[in-house]
Amino acid sequence: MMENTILEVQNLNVKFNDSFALRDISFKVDEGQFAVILGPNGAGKTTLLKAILGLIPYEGTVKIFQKRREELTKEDRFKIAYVPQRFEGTKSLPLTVYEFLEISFPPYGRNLKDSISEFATVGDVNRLLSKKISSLSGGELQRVLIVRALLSKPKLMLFDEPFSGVDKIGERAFYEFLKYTKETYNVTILLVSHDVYNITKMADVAICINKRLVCFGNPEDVFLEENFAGIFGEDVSTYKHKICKEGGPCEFYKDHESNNH
Amino acid sequence: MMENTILEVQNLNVKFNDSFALRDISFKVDEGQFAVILGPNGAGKTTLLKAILGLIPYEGTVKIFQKRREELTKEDRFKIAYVPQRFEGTKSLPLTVYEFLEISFPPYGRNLKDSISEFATVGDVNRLLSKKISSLSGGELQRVLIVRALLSKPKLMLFDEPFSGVDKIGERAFYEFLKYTKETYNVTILLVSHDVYNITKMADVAICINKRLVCFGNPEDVFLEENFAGIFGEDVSTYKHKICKEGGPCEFYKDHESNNH
Amino acid sequence: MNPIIIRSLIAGVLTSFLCALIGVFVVLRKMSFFAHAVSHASLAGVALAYLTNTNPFVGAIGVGLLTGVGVSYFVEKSQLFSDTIIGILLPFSMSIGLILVSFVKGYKPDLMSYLFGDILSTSKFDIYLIIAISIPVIIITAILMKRFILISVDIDLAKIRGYNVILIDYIFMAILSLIVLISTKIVGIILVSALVVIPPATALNISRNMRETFIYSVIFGIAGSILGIGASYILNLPTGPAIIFVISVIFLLSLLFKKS
Amino acid sequence: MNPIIIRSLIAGVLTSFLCALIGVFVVLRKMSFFAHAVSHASLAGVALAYLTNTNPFVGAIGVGLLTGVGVSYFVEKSQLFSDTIIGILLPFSMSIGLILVSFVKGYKPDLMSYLFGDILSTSKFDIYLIIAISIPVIIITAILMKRFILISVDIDLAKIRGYNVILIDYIFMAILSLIVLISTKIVGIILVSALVVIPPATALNISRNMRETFIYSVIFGIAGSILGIGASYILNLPTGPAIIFVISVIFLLSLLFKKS
Amino acid sequence: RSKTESSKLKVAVTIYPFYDAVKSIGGDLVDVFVIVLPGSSPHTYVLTPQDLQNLENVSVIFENNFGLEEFLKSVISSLTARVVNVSEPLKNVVELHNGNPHLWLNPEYFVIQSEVIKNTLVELDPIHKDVYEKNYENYKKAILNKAAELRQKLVNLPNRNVITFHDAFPYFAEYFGINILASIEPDPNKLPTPKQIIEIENLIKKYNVKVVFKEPQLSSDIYKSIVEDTHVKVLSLDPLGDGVKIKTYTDLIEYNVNTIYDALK
Ligand SMILES: Nc1ncnc2c1ncn2[C@@H]1O[C@H](COP(=O)(O)OP(=O)(O)OP(=O)(O)O)[C@@H](O)[C@H]1O
Ligand SMILES: Nc1ncnc2c1ncn2[C@@H]1O[C@H](COP(=O)(O)OP(=O)(O)OP(=O)(O)O)[C@@H](O)[C@H]1O
Ligand SMILES: [Mg+2]
Ligand SMILES: [Mg+2]
Ligand SMILES: [Zn+2]
Repeated sequence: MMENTILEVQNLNVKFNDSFALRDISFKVDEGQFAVILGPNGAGKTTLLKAILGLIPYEGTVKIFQKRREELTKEDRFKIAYVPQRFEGTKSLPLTVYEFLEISFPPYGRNLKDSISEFATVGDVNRLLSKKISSLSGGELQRVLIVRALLSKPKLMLFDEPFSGVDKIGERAFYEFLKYTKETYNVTILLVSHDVYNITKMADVAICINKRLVCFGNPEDVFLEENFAGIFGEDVSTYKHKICKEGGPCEFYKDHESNNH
Repeated sequence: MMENTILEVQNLNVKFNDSFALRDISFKVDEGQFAVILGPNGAGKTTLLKAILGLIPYEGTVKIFQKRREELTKEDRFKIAYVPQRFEGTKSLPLTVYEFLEISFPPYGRNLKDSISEFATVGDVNRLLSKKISSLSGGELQRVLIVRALLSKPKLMLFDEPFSGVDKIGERAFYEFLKYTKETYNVTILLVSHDVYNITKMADVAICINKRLVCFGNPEDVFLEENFAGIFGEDVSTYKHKICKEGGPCEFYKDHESNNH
Repeated sequence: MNPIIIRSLIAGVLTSFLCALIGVFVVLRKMSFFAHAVSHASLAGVALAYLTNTNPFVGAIGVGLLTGVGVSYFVEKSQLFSDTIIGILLPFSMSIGLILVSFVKGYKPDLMSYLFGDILSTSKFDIYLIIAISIPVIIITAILMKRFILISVDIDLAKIRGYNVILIDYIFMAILSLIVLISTKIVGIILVSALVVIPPATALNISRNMRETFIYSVIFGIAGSILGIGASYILNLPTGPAIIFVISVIFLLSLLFKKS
Repeated sequence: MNPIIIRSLIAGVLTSFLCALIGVFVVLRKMSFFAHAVSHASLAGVALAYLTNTNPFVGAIGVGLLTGVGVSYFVEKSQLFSDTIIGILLPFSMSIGLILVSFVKGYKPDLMSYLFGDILSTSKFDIYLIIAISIPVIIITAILMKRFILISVDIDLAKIRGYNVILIDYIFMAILSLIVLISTKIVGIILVSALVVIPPATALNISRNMRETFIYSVIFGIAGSILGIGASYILNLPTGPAIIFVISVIFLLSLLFKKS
Repeated sequence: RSKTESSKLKVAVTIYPFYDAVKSIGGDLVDVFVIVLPGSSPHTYVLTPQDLQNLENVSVIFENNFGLEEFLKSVISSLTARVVNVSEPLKNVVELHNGNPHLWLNPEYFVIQSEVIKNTLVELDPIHKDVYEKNYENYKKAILNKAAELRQKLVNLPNRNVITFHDAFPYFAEYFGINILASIEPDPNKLPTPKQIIEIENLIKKYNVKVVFKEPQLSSDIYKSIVEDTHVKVLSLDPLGDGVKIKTYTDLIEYNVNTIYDALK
């Protein structure tokens, strides 16, 4: 297999109100790689995906399929899939799941109906097709969003904690499907996850973010105990001790509740 | 410790548009128990919590603190905490995290400022206090919601997948805090989770839902392999095979992508 | 039948068709007062036309279109809700209109009368005008429908797909403004603002999906207009208010059959 | 200074204070056209008063309050957006007003003229009226403020806490309606609808938290009124439009200092 | 009976004063129908389906024109009836007054408008020319006599300064020698500026104005502050007649003159 860079990020900076959310991020992901993006809450993982997709302003360069954003053709763009961490689109429309998939479907390519009903098998979404998106449960909506992302048969998938809320069986089914498509079609995957241990088995690359790029490389190396603190910030190791150990809220809870007992 | 029923659900039915989302659910949770609610996506877990809280119409009886809803005093109600699966409240208000906690704070009791700054230590929320809730990351918002639930020092906590989006370190910190408060103050916890394996260690009771009550009892029994299929519906065992094994979307993906290669 | 009644029926059916169709977007995008804002803003154009001695309708269309597109611009710029922006642009442009009028010497034009077209006074020219606008509107809407919906549902995906979200939005606002301004000229602002909101809201109460929402909205709009004109004819009531009354009653009835 | 100018200043400061204060809720709850709807609806009350020979202002207040609370009722009932409900109630009640007027024998009131109070026409009685309403409004708002905000932010929590969410909402709508109706009588609908939306929107552009939003909103409202009255005096412009123009310019400036 | 009914000339007028003119000139020969019934304002009138049916059957519609009857504008083209602008001979006068359409309130102008009506009736029904001519002469005489008498009544008043709300009365004032110091125009489009209001208050003080006139259809509390500061009275003038107490044109001018007289005497 040729080494083919699918995504290249160079010197990426993102600011919110004059403070940096991402600083000087550079990395590459090659075709067919499964990259997992790791980092504590507020590290900038979602921000990174949004910048890559051009949804927020940024400084630096992002190249997808070795092209600048302006150079991407329509076909290229349909080959990029995104599952947001939180679906911000309005759920108040009277759309059914079927219609929701329909409007997201590429205007060309194969038959819409077949595609939907067949892709919807992944994640057991078929039974939801005539439900309104506003009435879906949390996990059901998440499944629909994943299926929607798969529908356009993407070459690059950007998934932001896609399985949060999805039950274990659904999660496993999706993982297997992703693994299968990756291996068979050289699909490139960037997936944000907090599931640091399980994900390692699948990922080819780990990208650790904490405002800056704190690791990039083989996932097994990254998860060596001694690297962990560095990745997740200075206060990780001390953090656990703060809770209920030395003063802090637990002590407090005790003092002030005691009169109730 | 006296066995004291904190929550009693009897013959609970919930309908959406003439079809049952929950059917004939009955169970009891005693003071100081940690009950985990399990079930596949769309099983009705969120619906169950909402019905218990009186947020949606239902048939049947719900007793909290051995009282009917009408009999609950204001103090009783402040002792019930809820972390929703998805925060549906508007995030478009210019509220800071501090203000958000402030308006949710019980109107009586101890000093607001102290409470907030001390509880905010759990989950490392202190550094977020002056941020607007609209600008929080997914995990940050979730942490704030958990801290908000803790603020009123509840006796009954209803948590709907509270740690989704929270990083592992945060999750562990919250778990430890919950365990601590439960053991020390007999707090009763109902927690919805898909994290079936880890949760077992902590839970006293497992409540499995799939429209009906499919299990209720010792978590370890529930997780015996042979019980699993029953809990998560008929099609669970066959489900995995559907994906990428016998026809289905994977086959399909292959056929129609092949011309691209 | 009286030719005027026939023309009113035609005007009623056509405007209620257009308004009910685009009204679905208006309601779903929470811009229920878009029609008010655009038509009131157009008064500034009328005033300007008086001052510069041009055709008032041209002035109205110009400033009205500008305001419609301005809603989109300022929503993007300020990140405030669209109803807030509409709520700002209405008094702002009205105030400019009123200040301009205060510079007109002599007997001052009654600006408001531009807003109170009456469906019974539909002329043949009006019918041609509304047909002429219907055709391109329907064509453009048919072409861009999927994108309009996608932008309303998931603007991020639309951006990822490389759609020119801002341009599409401007086109959408321009179409909307044009329909509102011409309908206002023909049937008056109060009826237009009702036709844009009430049939879609009724449809939302009972529809099970998006397609039904559009279909029901158009049906309720057209049926309400015909029934309203009939009622006003038989009971000798002012026609615009009679139509509004009928479609409001249909709305109330729909609440009884509400689906979630 | 001329007593008219002094009274206008007092009326301007008081109404813009009240409007800017409650306007923060109006904007955040996406009800920017609440003032329009309630005041236009009140015209049906004026018409009714004519038919039954009662005081038009009483009729206006009655129907206006009913409409305001009706917004809350129908939003709850239909689960539609509040702006949609407002967009339905406005033409509906207007149409009823117009149909009622068509039954009035003898002089038919020009309903619209009831909406065009002018700040320059503020009488001493108006000032007493607005002060009389300010006091209970401020007290009730102060008491219920936290609950109003909680209901806007997280209605579920409010329900869990056992607050009578529906009653609190009715109280809120009633207060809002009362402020709108009385302000409309004194300074006219166009100015009221501007004062309710523009200063809060300006504040939202630059405030870092909720507290600042309220404070800035009130400051911009009051400052705008004073500057607008001054400008209208010096440049010989109509006063209401001048105020609207000034607060709109402040809004535009605030966009330059926008915080996210 | 039905025969005579159908042979009658069917005529519509837009406003009530013209109804009186047609009635008086045409007598039993003419069936007349008024579109804007007394009590309503032509400025804001909207047609009802009933109006349309009535208009179907008439052969001529008399209108004042000059922007008074916006509601007619777009139906005109589709009516079979002829539309006659009774103010045609007064075009120049209107121009001098910047387009103010309220011509009929000056009895001399009203007589000219009546003459147009008479001429049209004669044209449509030449057989009864003599009747129309005679009726017109009588009508004209009665109006001008009454008007002259009423003018005399006002002439002797020491203070003939008034202020009006709506701009309906300049022609009226012109004839009756009333001095309209200012018109406040409480109309959504014609908002006053602080200077104008202060000026009005100054005028009221300077000329010792006792009364401000409004129209019955318009909300009166719009200029209550002026009233409060200067203690002027607010009275209604009626530009159209109410169909009950004020039926004929002479009633109309008599009512308005008496109202002014009572206020100023
Ligand atoms: N407002 C509604 N109208 C119609 N159906 C609804 C509504 N809310 C929920 N449902 C349906 O009821 C079922 C139960 O939903 P619920 O949210 O309780 O599931 P859940 O067990 O919490 O699932 P998840 O694990 O995905 O959160 C789902 O099938 C859902 O589609
Ligand atoms: N619009 C915004 N304005 C200001 N700050 C923002 C905005 N959006 C995000 N932030 C801040 O930027 C930081 C990174 O946010 P981001 O959502 O990328 O985090 P994340 O790594 O995805 O976290 P999580 O694991 O919680 O999803 C956070 O501290 C967040 O508070
Ligand atoms: Mg994130
Ligand atoms: Mg759930
Ligand atoms: Zn007039």
